[in-house]
Amino acid sequence: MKLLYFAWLRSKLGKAGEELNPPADVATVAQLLDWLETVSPAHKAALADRRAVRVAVNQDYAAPDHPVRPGDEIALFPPVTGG
Amino acid sequence: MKLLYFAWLRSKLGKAGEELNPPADVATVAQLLDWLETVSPAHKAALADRRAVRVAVNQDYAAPDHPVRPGDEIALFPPVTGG
Amino acid sequence: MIRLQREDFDVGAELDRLTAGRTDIGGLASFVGLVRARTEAGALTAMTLEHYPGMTEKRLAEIAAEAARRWPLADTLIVHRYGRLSPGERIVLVATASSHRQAALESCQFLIDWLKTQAPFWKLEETAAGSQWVAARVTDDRAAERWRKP
Amino acid sequence: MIRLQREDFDVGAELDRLTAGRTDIGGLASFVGLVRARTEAGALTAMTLEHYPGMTEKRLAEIAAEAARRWPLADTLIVHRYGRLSPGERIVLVATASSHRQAALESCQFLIDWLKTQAPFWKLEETAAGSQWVAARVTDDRAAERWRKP
Repeated sequence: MKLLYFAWLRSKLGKAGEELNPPADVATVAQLLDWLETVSPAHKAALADRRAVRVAVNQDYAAPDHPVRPGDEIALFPPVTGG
Repeated sequence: MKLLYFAWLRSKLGKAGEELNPPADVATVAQLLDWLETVSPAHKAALADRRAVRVAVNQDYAAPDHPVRPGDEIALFPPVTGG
Repeated sequence: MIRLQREDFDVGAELDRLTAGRTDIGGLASFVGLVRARTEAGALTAMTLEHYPGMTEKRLAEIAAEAARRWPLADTLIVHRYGRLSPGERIVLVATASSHRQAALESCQFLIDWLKTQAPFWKLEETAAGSQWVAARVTDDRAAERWRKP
Repeated sequence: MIRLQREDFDVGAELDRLTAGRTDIGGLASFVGLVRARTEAGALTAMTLEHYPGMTEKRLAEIAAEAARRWPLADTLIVHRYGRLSPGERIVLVATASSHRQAALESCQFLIDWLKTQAPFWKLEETAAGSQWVAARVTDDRAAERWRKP
């Protein structure tokens, strides 16, 4: 599974992305975030305020119950501030 | 009194304006239009549909009861269609 | 700034002038009106825009001043042409600059809506069938009406 | 058309391209967003705009397609920059062309409102006190909310 991080999530994690293989029972966006918090203290800190984290699955905005699968591109980022 | 005509009012009257001296009892826009109808058959025809005629006194839109005075610049034209 | 002219205008140059050297403008909204070949009268060969010299400048300045009272504007520009124009030619440019985008967008819409119903311009359309003065549109009045204060 | 680029753009050339050779366009609305020197964080020395390559293009194309469904548009253009920008620099250009002015004006406003809340861009502001990621604005969400269908 390809993880991408943007804006302050990238800064806090110290990387723009990583390849991770969550266990098979991680089936939704919410479960993925729960699992990510266990990966490292930096992940736990970056995801502490869950309301400030938006998720896209394969480049589409995704709700917490959206399914995630092994080949997916999952991006984590704060609410957008463009334009 | 300086009269100016625009758009189809100019076409119908065959002139862009004229200098006229209405009698002293012509004191409002409405009275001026009534008097103008008596000036010539062309004036009468041009002013036949009073709802289609707008008036400006000294370059400000003016209602029928707006006063008119000897030195004024009075413009007659159809509703505007610019922009 | 208000300008009435026969000649065409350079939209890019006009807009660049509004923001050049400034760092307080967050949004620049603009509208360009052009002559369409197809109108209700049929296929247009040309259009002549008549105006009331003197009153036109006065009304446009009043409309721009009203926009400046309603929104925090850094600058306002209205360039309006008159005379004979062909299909595809530019007629009018309205541009508003503000620190905030909503102020720029709303005031630009306000200016063009009011200009359509308040500024003394009249369109004479030429088609194969002859020339005809355009009648005022009720939809233009309605668009302007939105901005009237109670 | 959608374009993402580091370089500045020429507003006049971009707008001229939308109407060149056409006689079916009655109104061309546009909005240019610029970097302001004064923000809530204080005096800005620079701003860096980060985006999500791939998803940004996809979202902008979807937003443009939605505008084309809602309004009768002859053409739509979005040019958005990314990277490090100084105060006074242009960030984004949104332009819509239509046979009718209200369609052009409304769709331009819709595009910039949606772009602000839907396109994956993030602003990092640099001031004398350091760098800080900009927090999303509630007013931007409200502006976009107006366009949501019941």
